Amino acid sequence: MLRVIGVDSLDDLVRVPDAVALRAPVEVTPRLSEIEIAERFRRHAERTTAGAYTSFLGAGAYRHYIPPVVGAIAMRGEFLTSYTPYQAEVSQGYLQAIYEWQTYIALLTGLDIANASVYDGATALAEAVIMAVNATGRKAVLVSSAVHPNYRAVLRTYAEGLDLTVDELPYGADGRTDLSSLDAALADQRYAAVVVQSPNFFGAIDALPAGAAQKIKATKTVLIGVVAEAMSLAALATPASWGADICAGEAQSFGNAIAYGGPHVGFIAATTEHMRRIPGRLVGKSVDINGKTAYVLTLQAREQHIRREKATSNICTNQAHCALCATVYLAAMGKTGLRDCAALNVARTNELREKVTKLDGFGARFTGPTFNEVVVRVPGRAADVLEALEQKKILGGIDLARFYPELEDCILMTATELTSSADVDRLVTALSEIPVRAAARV
Amino acid sequence: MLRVIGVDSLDDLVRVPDAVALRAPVEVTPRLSEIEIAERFRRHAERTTAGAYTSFLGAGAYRHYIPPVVGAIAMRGEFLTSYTPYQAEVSQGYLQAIYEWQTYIALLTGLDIANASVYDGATALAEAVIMAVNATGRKAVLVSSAVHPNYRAVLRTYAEGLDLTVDELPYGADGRTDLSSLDAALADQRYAAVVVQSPNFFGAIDALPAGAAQKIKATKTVLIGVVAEAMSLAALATPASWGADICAGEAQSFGNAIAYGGPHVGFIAATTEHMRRIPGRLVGKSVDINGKTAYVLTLQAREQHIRREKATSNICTNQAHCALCATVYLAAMGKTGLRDCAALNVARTNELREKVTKLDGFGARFTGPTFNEVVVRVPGRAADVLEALEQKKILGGIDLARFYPELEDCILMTATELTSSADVDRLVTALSEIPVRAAARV
Amino acid sequence: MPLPAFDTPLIFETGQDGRANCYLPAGPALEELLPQDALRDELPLPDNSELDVVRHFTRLSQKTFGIDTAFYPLGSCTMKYNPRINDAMANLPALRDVHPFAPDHAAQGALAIMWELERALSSLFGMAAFSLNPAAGAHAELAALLIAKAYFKQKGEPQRNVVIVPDTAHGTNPASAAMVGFKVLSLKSDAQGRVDPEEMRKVVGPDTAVCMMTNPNTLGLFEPRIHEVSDVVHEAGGLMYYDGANANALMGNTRPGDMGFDLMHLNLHKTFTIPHGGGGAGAGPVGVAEHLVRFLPTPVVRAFDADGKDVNASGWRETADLSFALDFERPDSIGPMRSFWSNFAHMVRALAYTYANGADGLEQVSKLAVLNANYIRASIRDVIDVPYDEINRHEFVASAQTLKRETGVRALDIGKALLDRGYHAPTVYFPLIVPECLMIEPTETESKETLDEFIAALRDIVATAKTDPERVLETPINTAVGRIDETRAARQPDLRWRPA
Amino acid sequence: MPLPAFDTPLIFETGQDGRANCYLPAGPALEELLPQDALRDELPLPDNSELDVVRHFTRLSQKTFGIDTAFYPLGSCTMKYNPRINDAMANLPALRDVHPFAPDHAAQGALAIMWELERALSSLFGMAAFSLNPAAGAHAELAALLIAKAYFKQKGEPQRNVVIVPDTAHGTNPASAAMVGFKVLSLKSDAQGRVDPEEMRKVVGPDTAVCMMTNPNTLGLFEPRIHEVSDVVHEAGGLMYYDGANANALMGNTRPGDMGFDLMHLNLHKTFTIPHGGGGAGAGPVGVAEHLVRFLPTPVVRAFDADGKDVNASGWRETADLSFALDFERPDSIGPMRSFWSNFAHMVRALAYTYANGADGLEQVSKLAVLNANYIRASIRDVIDVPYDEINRHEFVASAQTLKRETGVRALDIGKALLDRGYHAPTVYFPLIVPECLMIEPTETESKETLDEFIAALRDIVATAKTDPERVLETPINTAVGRIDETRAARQPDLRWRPA
Ligand SMILES: Cc1ncc(COP(=O)(O)O)c(C=O)c1O
Ligand SMILES: Cc1ncc(COP(=O)(O)O)c(C=O)c1O
Repeated sequence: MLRVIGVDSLDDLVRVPDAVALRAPVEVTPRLSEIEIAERFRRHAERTTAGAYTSFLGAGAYRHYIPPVVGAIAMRGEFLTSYTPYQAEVSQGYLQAIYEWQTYIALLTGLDIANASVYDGATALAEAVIMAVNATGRKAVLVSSAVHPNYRAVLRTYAEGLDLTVDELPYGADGRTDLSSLDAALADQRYAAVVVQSPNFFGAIDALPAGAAQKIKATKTVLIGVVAEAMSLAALATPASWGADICAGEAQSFGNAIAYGGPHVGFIAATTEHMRRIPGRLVGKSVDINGKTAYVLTLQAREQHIRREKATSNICTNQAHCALCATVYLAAMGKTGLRDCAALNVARTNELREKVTKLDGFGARFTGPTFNEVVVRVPGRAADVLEALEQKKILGGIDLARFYPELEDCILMTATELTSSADVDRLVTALSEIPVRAAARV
Repeated sequence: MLRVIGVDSLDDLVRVPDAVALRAPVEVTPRLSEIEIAERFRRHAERTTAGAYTSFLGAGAYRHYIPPVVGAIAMRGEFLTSYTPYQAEVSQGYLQAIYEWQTYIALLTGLDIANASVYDGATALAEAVIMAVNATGRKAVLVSSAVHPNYRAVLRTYAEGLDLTVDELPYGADGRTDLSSLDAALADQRYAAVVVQSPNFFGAIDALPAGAAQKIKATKTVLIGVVAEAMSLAALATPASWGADICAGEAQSFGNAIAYGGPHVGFIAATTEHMRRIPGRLVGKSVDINGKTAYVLTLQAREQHIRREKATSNICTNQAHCALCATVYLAAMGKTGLRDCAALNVARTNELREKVTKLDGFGARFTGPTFNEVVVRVPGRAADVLEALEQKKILGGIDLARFYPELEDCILMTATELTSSADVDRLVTALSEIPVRAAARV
Repeated sequence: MPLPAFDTPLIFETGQDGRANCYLPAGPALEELLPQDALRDELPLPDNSELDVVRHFTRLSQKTFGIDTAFYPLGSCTMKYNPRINDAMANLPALRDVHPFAPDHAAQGALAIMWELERALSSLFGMAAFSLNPAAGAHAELAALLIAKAYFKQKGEPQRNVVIVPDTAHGTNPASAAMVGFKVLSLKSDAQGRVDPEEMRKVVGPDTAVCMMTNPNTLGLFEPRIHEVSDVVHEAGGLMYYDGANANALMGNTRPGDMGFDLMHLNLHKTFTIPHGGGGAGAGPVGVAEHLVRFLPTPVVRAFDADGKDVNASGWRETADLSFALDFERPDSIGPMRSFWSNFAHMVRALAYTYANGADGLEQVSKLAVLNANYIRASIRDVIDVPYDEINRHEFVASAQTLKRETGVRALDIGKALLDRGYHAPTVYFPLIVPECLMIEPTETESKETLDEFIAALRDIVATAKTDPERVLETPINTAVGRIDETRAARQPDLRWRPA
Repeated sequence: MPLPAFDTPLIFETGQDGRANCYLPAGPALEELLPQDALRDELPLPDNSELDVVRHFTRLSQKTFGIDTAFYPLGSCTMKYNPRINDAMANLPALRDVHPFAPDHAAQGALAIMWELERALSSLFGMAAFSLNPAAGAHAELAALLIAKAYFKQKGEPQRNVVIVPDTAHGTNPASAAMVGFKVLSLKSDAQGRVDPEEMRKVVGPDTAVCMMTNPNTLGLFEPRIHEVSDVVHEAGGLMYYDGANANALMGNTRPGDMGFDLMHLNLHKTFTIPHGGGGAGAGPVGVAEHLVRFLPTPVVRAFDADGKDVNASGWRETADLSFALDFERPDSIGPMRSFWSNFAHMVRALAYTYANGADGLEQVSKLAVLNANYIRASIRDVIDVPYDEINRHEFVASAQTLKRETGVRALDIGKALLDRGYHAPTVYFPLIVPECLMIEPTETESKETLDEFIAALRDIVATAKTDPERVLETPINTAVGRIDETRAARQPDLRWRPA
């Protein structure tokens, strides 16, 4: 091969000027065989508690049952090792799967269209806000403080780049967004969008009342609904039904592993009006030269490779394979499986709430129905209670002081269809055994 | 559908005479959802020690590294859910894979041809003996007592059906077959076959010396070589090279899980002379009507579906998918990987032998080189030593008293490329800590 | 994307030195470890990069038809859907990696699985006990006939050496009989495709060892007088053997035990959704009535409750509080049939399937399998011969006899034309008594839409045969290769690649 | 076997009530659990049996081209083999199931993996530190530009708002700049396809924020004067950003840090063998020089030795005796870029790949990638334009300009003709500065045989174009569909199925 190229050695091919030669030797890992690699990761894996502890963690990353059929299909090499389907003639399979994903998201959210995915729920929100900014020309956004704190933090990161102002709406005693200041906030039409999440970070169903949505629309403000727990879409009134123009969400719950936070899969659904402002890939249905149904990437004039600095977003690689896993999951579960699953989530969470709040000193922090999460008020600091639970191999939930200093006696607990009654009972027993002193330290 | 058929109800379709109605209600397991099924098997899995204990078990079922690529390919649905490739036009892929398997086995054993698989090593031996019986018309067989005891037991089961006599050759101090009585045994030409295994059950390399093979051939007796550890074929002189006419073996070591004993995969290789006596499927290469290379099941006149009671065997369903796993494994490992693997097996076993036999009271029961197994003489009863090791989470090997009463102070220990020096050291430490009393009880 | 039709060179024709994959840590060379004369000279195998291996087999898979690809109505083979949960359970590391020589107390979970399955099968099919030992249906037939032989020997009737099989029987039945030295007597079916008890009475006698039957028989027809046949055989001193390949037709409806069978096998891979894997591995539990239990192959799984009480005779029950042992000490046993205890990974799959269905579910499985088969029969009987045009069970046979006479298109050709339209062919030319036979078994896992499309395809092929037979005869053309020269394959056998 | 060309109806067009699969235990109905007005009216989704789901997606997969199918020389995308060990490690339950909100001490193994990878990347690319936070290359560009913005703001130079990109730059570079409110200045490449330091000097100034480049550039050419360019930008007070999409060309050979870059991203999914999955998920670690570390996104993984000493600045080391924590308290940080910490499963894959290679292996990877690309260039330059016909790196661009003029066959058509022969097409029409451009990147995992076959195919297509251009223009015909009406797709957007 070197002869054909006309050089004498491999090194001749990669010679670089002295000025840019390696300044220090590269020090990475040792070179290992597969057996040794497997052994190393086995040791890494031993240093986590996953599987060994009972977990009530949720808050944007949910433990749901994934039927083995999802992996069996999604890990097929053709899907796994393809890339963005630029060459549609040899990518009809993946393109159709994405078209199906777009349809599932549209049907689940009740909105007209959906894109081929964005990175995750938080960036979906940020991109949705950019859509609203582009639609309205306004440079501020009003966000419920019951939107996932991580999503709000990411929005602030993006806002820094875009010079956006991010204001917040407080939450109320029912754990829902407190809308009492909404009228005033909308008055001067400075907000590009109002953002609420349902179920919100506290698990509360926070669909906007019809009146509020009307007011928002009346001021030509975009209403963005956030969904961090996509499973809820199988049960709850759709974001479209309560007025959302755009729905920004996270679909990890549909057949994707938690995997310490990623890859997960964000989605953006919207009314047709926003079609040309949507970020990322869109698959459309068309025909080939023989009139046969064919799928193809479309409306590419929105995208960076065509429009460069004028694109709706810089996104290129998205989360296609996670969306594929979700599509296979949705197909396998079907409407019956999804509704049953959603119902089980509510039922198990109700059971958790009932049993835990019966304990002395424990209570539900907020009134009102929730989906699969509940904020539990504990005697003393949440952090202490959680620590005591860990001694008993239970990850009891999330210390809300981390995000809401005023809720330092509150734990966000999650139950899904994988939470058994036995799990709940273990939690209850463990909580009842926590020495009162430790729990009531403050 | 019922209307088209012309009946009123499903029950009408399956009505049976009262005389054969269910006599008692069917009582099987309860009906469970997938989540519950997974939970049940998780609990079953907790009741084994696999993964938790260090194991030196072998004796016909070997723990070898299986590169993940094997499963990724072999579990593809097209392979997994196809059946015997009767319709060759839509089975070219699987047929080619079997042709490749036949070639791998031929190349590894040094023989001319190989079949598409039989159930396992033991039945391979039984079928090979049937071949020899059919070839010679003789109704007795002479088997080394160092052939795997389970294989000999299965041969006796089959022999009962075929009215065959099974005689045995003893083993010698070097752990190899003692051939001193061979001449006498061959004298009256009553044996259809002589059967030896290499490496034999004691791990010893038991290739027949050239002189013995010549004598066997001189009496028109078939020489059957058994291989229970296919990995050895990558290293040792081939059965063909030491004179075997037929090689009957077990290929679990090539990319198949141990799985509590099955499915594994037997093979039969032979000289061309025995081609029409070989049991089971054979794939041949041919051409299609356009002259294009094509593969097809062939020489079916040997088989039960054509020849019925005159078939060479009753086998129908074989172990195709295990053979496929083996083929993918062999392709991925290549000659380099296989030779390296075989070398590591020998090296780790040598290390084991050296370290263990240095311990006071321990020794190698047999002289002579072994592949990946060694018979260790222990102070006292093997059973007691093994029990003491189990307390320390070590499965130390096989108590030979189970098969050879005279070897009740002997353990058959196995080391493979997955046995680390640390594993060996744990074993040595554990052995050295066994209270002398317990170990020396007898 | 390389179409399935693209050629794929043999793995031996690709690869190159220096393409070894790095799976193993470095170690010493063989030559340093073993004497030279113990070693082989060379190992003439290719080194291929993992990428090339993946591509090679991915392409081969795409040239392979499975249930996952499309409808697979291969009669007698029960090509139903294989739920993926089965594989996931079989691959749990703590089940997948148990060693057969692990002491019983280190393998309790594996034994529990075997025991639960065995108990469930015994109840479902009305047997006293099953052995999970045999590796496939034919292997189980052999085991059963060895049991019969041992039984008669012990009974002092070693002269019983005739196996009676109906002329519809599968080839493994006579072949298995031959392997235990039994003679085969083939019994002609009556005009209704059934075994007539009166005919049976004529052939049984003091040499009768075993009568091997299946019900529904291989024509898919229920044998309504099976109990009379059993009585005849039993009266003559013989044993009744049930070939369980058709068990998908009658679960929860009637049981071999209730029909008078003494011995039976199951093709677990058929009825219990174990992937057929291109022709195996299968699994063939052998079941026996009470008087034959002691002859079962070794080992047998035995269960004990917390008090150490033997609970083997109990029905299925929860196993968390039971303990288990492998029993090898069975003096009357015919001995082991194979290297180890069972095709265990498949026992996991079969038990997972049992869990997924329960008694009601399994009953429903059989009903729907029967429904689907009858629906196809009723939908094609006006265009193709259906020699036994009555309510069938889970499968039925059509015949291309008239069509062949009229058009020259044979059963084989219809099969090939179906391949061309994306379906697998039915089983052709079996059972042997129906000329130009097409044996169609849809299974219960197919939807009505799939059946309707298949029916339309079949009708269209028949219609084409009548108007333009050549177009059928030249199929398949949409497949990786066209019809293959089988004579050449058999006359000039090329069974392996050889280095140049 | 249904050919890839067979139609596959939408999943919404199949299915039927009563086909639900049984994954979940029974439970109460939603209506009993939540107030009616909180619930949706209906859920208009199909219920399909698992068999029908499997068949549907199996067919779709067979109509999808991946690296596993065949050669995929898609320039700039580094479509190399994805070792299966990577996936196996990522799927270890105790890694796959760790919750991002698990307390640090419950996630030490996961943190160790992230830390080891981050240290390895920093050394390999000469950066002080990486953040594994961003989800893809473009996301990392955004993070880096936010870092630059924060840096200049803190430095009191908020007026710096111009990003300079060469005209060969990838579209994400300017698009990312726009997302932080920066203006884009496109710099013309010189006749050798390089960035000329003198030209750079002319455009830098007090408004220069960042210069975004890649080396080798998107023409596959090494920028030999990159250090001079860096000096110019630095002197003007700007920062140098390295687009790591081409990192496969230079591992162990030179480092962005050594070339003077202050910021960079990696497309981990390209260089580090993470399956591209049909367009993601990817992973885009963002690396920075020392003076920018404090701006990195949150959280950052920190490591401590047994004595509690901070060992973050150390090179890669064994982690068994280290402990780890996620650090969110970083006042200068630009904040988080995404919901959680990283695309962690991909970090497992990337670390597995690093283990599999080590420093020497990675150096060899890049050398072989360069060798393969040059081999193709040298083997086709006599039949097709190679605008920059000199030693290239891991990829190069050819051009169909002459061919188009002579025959009417464009780059696009060559791509389609390659599809027809079982190859993926190269990247076409990027970079923008080369007309009728074909950007070819073979990667190091392809064998010489594969390259030779591809070269022969390409040469044959060019030859056909010259003799019979129509035959090229009418390709592809061997694919599931022919060329697609893209105008119709864009003019009458149909982005979803709708219930009838
Ligand atoms: C009726 C019948 N009996 C016996 C067998 C033999 O079973 P196996 O292939 O599992 O050995 C088969 C199937 O192939 C069959 O269809
Ligand atoms: C040169 C170059 N820069 C940036 C990107 C963007 O990376 P990503 O697709 O991971 O967002 C790509 C790839 O797609 C690229 O080729």
